[in-house]
Amino acid sequence: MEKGKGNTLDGPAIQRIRNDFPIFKKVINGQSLVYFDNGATVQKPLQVIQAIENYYYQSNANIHRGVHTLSREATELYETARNTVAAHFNVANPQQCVFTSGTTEGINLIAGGLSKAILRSGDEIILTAYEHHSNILPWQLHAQERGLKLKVIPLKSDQSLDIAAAMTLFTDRTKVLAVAHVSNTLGLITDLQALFKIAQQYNVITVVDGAQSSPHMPVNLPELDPDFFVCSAHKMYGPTGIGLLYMKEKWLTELPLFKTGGGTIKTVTFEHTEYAEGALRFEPGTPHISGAVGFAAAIDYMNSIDMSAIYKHESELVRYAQTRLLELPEVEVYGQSEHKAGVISFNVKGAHPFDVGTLLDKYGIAVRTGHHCTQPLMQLLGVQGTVRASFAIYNTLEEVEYFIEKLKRVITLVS
Amino acid sequence: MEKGKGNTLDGPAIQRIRNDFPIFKKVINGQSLVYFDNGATVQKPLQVIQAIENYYYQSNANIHRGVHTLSREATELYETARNTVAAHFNVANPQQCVFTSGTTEGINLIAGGLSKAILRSGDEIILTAYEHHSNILPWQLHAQERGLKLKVIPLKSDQSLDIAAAMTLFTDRTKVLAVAHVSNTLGLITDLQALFKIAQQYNVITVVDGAQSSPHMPVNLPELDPDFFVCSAHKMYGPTGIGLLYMKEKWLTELPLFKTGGGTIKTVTFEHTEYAEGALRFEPGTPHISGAVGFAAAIDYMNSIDMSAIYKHESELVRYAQTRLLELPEVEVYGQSEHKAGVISFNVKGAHPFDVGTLLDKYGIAVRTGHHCTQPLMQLLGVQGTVRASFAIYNTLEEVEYFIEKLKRVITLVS
Amino acid sequence: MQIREIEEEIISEFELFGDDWEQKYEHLIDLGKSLPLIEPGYKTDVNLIKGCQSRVWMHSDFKEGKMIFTADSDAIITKGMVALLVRVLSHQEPVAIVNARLEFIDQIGLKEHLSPTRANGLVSMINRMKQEALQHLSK
Amino acid sequence: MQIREIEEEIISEFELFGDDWEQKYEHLIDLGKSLPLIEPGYKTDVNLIKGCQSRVWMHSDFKEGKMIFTADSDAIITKGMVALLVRVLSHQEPVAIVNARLEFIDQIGLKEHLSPTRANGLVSMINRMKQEALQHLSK
Ligand SMILES: Cc1ncc(COP(=O)(O)O)c(C=O)c1O
Ligand SMILES: Cc1ncc(COP(=O)(O)O)c(C=O)c1O
Repeated sequence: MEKGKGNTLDGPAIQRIRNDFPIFKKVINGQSLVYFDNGATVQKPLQVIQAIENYYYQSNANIHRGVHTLSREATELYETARNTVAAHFNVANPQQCVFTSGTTEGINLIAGGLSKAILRSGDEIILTAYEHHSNILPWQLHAQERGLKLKVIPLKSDQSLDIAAAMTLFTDRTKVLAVAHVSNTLGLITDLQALFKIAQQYNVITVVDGAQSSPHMPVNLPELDPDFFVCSAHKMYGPTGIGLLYMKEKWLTELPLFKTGGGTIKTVTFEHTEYAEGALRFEPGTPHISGAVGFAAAIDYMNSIDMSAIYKHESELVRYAQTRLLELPEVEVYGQSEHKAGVISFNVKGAHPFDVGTLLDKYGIAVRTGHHCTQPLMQLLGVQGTVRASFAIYNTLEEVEYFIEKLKRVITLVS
Repeated sequence: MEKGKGNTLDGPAIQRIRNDFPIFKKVINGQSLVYFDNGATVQKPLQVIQAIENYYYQSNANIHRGVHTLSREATELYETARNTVAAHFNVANPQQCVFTSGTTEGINLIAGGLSKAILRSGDEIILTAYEHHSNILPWQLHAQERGLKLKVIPLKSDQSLDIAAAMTLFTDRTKVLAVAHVSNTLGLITDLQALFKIAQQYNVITVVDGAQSSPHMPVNLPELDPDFFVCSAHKMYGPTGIGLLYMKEKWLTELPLFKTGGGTIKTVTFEHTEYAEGALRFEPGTPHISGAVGFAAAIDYMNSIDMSAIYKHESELVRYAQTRLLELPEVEVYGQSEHKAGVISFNVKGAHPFDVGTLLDKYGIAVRTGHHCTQPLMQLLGVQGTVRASFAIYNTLEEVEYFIEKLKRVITLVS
Repeated sequence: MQIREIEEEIISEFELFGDDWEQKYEHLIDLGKSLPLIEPGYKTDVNLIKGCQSRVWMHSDFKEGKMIFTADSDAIITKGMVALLVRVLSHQEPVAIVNARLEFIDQIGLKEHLSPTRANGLVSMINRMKQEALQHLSK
Repeated sequence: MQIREIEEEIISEFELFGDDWEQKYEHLIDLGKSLPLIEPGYKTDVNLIKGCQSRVWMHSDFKEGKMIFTADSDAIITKGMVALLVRVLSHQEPVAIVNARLEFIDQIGLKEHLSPTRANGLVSMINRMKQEALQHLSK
């Protein structure tokens, strides 16, 4: 049992980071907060909260088309935020970065748009067995309406994706491959390269659900080269209600509109509308301007630490937690690969995850319990739910230590 | 020319209100800010900004299904926000209040949902000639796909709605009446009672775009009794990225889902999904939790002043501005009814609204210029655009006075 | 015993643990373990009250003017809570059940389990118990 | 005159007004009013550069190695800006136009009109002028 501090950030660095997060002053049940529910949403640094505040203090106005100073300022903040997001993912043309309200919204826009004009009855959509409901339900909804078929890439016995089996799923009717970059329940990193290689052969549109990769590791979109990529700011140290829908340039004109409204147009009559070009086409209504500003601040914050450093630190936390959990005979860990980002899922044998979560909370430790919006995966694992600990840059090996110690206590209590 | 101070809030009251809005410390082009672009978005009081801040400082977590303390707190804040919104509009069952990202999103959910199962080729949708693009384009999008017909209630010569003409539009194929409660360009209050009376006879689904009524006047939804009502928090002193979609109870089960994803379900398999009941059904993905909290704070703020007082104050500002504008022979005012809420639209004859807006901005006065996302109305008025001054509770007669004085200067400059 | 009396009994039981939540939860878990099993035949879908996470099954009988409840849960802490509710409400008259305010839950410091946003189905269980009592009220 | 010289001329012109933006805008508006009218035949859709609000029409000719621009706008302030741009860029060689940085706009305090988020189509106009010059660069 080696702590492997080499890869985690050192104490003073972590302490500086923790000081940026006001919520860690909070006391939960008489204990200081150990927040291991980062897969659900992460805490926000002062830098992000203040960016939102400053927006409302200084520059709040509706964007676009406004000739007054405030409106110009707000528009510039909003478009600068788009540039920041684009640069973060190495996207050359910021117009390819559409602001949405989050990952789920992004997938709805893609599935809804594609199903309007590109997907035809009998076409197939390939997903993985560990998809989040948000990357299942929108496809299912349109599948029912349009007569599409969902196919599922199975998992191997170690819960990693069965790439060999995936190969056999693709046919000439396969039109879309929609996969999580990182499984939110298991933490496993999907081998996108291998999947995309097959997808390319069959000329399949690729959709990446980046909700759980974007917070934990560097993501270079041109290198990855999916048709679509979506993520949520609230999982990336940013505010709620805002996310990214990235699309390849051609989709800016070719993806049919699923939603529409003010701000997306060139000219409108009751009979006909000529739509604007670029990202605006997909951003009907007043955007979440303060959200975009906060999102950009969150990205700046992550980059001030460096995505590779974040990945290393969190991977070490996962590795250490996994090692310690595996020492406990009462515990079962799901998805024991080394190729993991930020998340670990387990159960105490014979105990309901709800009990484990409730008791850990009493010790000030926030974990998520339940199906994690991945019920098909739960059915596959044959469990009602799991306990999930997920890490962020402010978590420490000491917190993991404390968690293991208290988990042992919980095991005694529930046994 | 009488100032009619009787109906506006008195000086000290206004000053107290203005002190709540940090942005008024801002200096624009060496002038203090006169913000008359409230129809686009209003400024936010400290009470709202701090509610958002407190959420991130104290309670940030993902909601629903979480067993830990923070998640419980966040869930309670979110559901309490729903209760606050419901109570504000006098809605007994808070589940009827669905959080959306704004008015535009709400209309997309309604139009998209209805067009899935309820609207059939040949069915008619009735709108008014002054609808906002956000209440035209979603209907148009589905009209094209499903073969629906849009019909438009014309305006009388004074730009008020021609109710008599509306009567003749309804037929047995009419399925939806979708109207702005208050025109965002003209400020005119739609006579919903008269329209709903006809709608009822034809068993027509009624949709009210409340984007411009909700900030300016009391709205009692059970009394009004539409099938659907939508509005945006950012126009109601609340944050960006959040809004309300109210629906009659029966629609909670009968409105087909337009979007879907995590958080909306009871059980999921790849083959079939059983959806949850109530508002959650329509709120896929992580909601804009901080937005909901800010929205509730904004509603509390408005109620601390009182919606009737807000209506009186702003109506007096409109009345006074209109009186003064009409004294200027170079100015044309559109929609000169007395039955107006918060908004006044005009042009300087022979001058482009862009010029007027640009020069007013130089004096620190923020007005909106252009088509206000109502291009069909502009075509009807035969103008490229208008200058729109729209008021909020923090505006004063003195500001209107200053605006008129500077407008005179602008008229000289551009003539 | 009357509802209020049983509540007082439970309150005194929990007072022994003072502020020690570990002991309190140990006791709650013991109560859960000792809850008489519901007849397997009653663990049906109709009797299932779904929380988002833990599930509760509840069956009621009406005998000699009193409601008899049996119940179960798949989570042990929920089961402990269920045991407390059955202990308080079973063998009581419908009118007493309908009017019960169950304040003891707050007083023994377990209120959090009854928040309407709680994922354990307990609030729905209490509502179901009251509804079933209500059906026998008019009889 | 070279582009830079004309720019200097304009800068001195505007320096007279100091910080008085009213005078500056009066001058800009006067410039707009005195802009030679574009031939009506050139006010076509192809020559229309759409801003969100004000519209700009722009036509170019290439004569004796130089670009000749004529232009118009429906907003008088935009027209003033258009007049300045035509004054600086018309009758210049393509290479000079392509390389022009047009910093005078900043220096006379009208930079805000060139922000890419501006609703007046001026940025698109400059891009169009440069593009058309570019086409004659290789010839
Ligand atoms: C009447 C009306 N409808 C709809 C909208 C669209 O609202 P939002 O942009 O908040 O979606 C607006 C505001 O711009 C409006 O004034
Ligand atoms: C893998 C994955 N996909 C999609 C989502 C949905 O994201 P959001 O709720 O922000 O829309 C999540 C987060 O809950 C996730 O982890």
